[in-house]
Amino acid sequence: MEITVLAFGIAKDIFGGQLITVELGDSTATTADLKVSLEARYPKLKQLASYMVAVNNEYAEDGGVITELDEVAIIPPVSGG
Amino acid sequence: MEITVLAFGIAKDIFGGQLITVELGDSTATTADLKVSLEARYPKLKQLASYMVAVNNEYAEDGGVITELDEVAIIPPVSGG
Amino acid sequence: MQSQIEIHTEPLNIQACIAWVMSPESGGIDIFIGTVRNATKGKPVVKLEFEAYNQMAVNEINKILKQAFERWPLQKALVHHRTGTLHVGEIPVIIAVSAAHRDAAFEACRYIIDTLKQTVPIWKKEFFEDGEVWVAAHP
Amino acid sequence: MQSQIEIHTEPLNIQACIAWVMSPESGGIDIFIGTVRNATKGKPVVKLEFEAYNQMAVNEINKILKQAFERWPLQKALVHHRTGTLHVGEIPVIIAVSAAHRDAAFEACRYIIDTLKQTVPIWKKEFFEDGEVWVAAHP
Repeated sequence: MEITVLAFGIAKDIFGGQLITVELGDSTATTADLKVSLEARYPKLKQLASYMVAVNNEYAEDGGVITELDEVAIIPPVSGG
Repeated sequence: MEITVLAFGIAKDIFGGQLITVELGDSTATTADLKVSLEARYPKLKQLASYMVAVNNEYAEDGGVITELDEVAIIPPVSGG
Repeated sequence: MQSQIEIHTEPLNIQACIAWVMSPESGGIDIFIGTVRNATKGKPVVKLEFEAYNQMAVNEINKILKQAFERWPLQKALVHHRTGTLHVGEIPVIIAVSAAHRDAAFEACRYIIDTLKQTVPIWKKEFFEDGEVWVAAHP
Repeated sequence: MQSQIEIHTEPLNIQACIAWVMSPESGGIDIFIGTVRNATKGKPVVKLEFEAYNQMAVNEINKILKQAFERWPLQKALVHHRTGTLHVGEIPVIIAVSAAHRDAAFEACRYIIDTLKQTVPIWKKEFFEDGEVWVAAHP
């Protein structure tokens, strides 16, 4: 399945855009699978202090399942305020 | 000597005015002497939670000397803000 | 020490207070605004009257600000206090503190209002429907 | 829970924020105003750019306000955050909290800004004369 991933902050710079698509092998991928795939394609992601995956506007656990219908975003360390 | 005493808050109500004069026997009276004199004349003063004497816009110790030239004020418990 | 202390009989100007403490060296401003509450311990309040020993009040506030500048790295600090009759919703006091970092601004602002209520010669009389009382006068 | 959360591309309105949190049940309001500082660790700052994941940011701020209302007896709480380009002296964030008693207002206001900086998906890029950096991205 193909997942569309939103990127913000430095993740947007690393991906070279606000939106990228990631091909994940089967229909039961997790956020951990997504991270492995992204880090292989964008090694700079691993150099961040940390980053989170958000699914449908909520921070997701590493084991959380992703479907093609979910809004998936990469959340690098925040710095608002 | 005669001391003019400024009163604020509930002390003003107890004295019946913003300014009263107090006759203290000699020229080396202290704030403690003033308190004794005022409490004799206005027994309600003793019912306050506490009160302070200010001399020339500073809180005064009980042993502090007062002269006729000083600006003396009675400071009941404050409640600003 | 950049500070401003004023005691007014007219309504306080929030916007002017905030504008005064802002500075390019500051990353944050903490502001405390006191407002007249409609009740004290469940009893409806009609109005308040504030009285100040003006010159001494300014002196004592100045001491508090000096202590705050000694304890925290502040940019600017301001205290405006109102006297006279105030109704529900009106503003007796504004305290504003700017600093490079927000921790200092928060801590200093709270220190200033807490200490002001303990040491500054300003008095408040609460008017209820059935009487009036000088706050804090009796145990 | 009476709360207001807004994310704006236009300058924030301090006066409107304060007016919104005032209430006759409140004895005090604490307000935190973030301002763009002219330097970071001694290095002159030219401008900042703020970017937000808007919908999620509002959700996360709402969670923080819920926690604050659970922990403290508050009347109203407001968070306005700005995005886009901000120059020195401009205001990225306003947090305002009203409560019957000032302790609750101070503590909740500080909790809200501290937690916002940890959990809310908003990012800040600092522009110096010789380069730019996403804040907090690297160790």
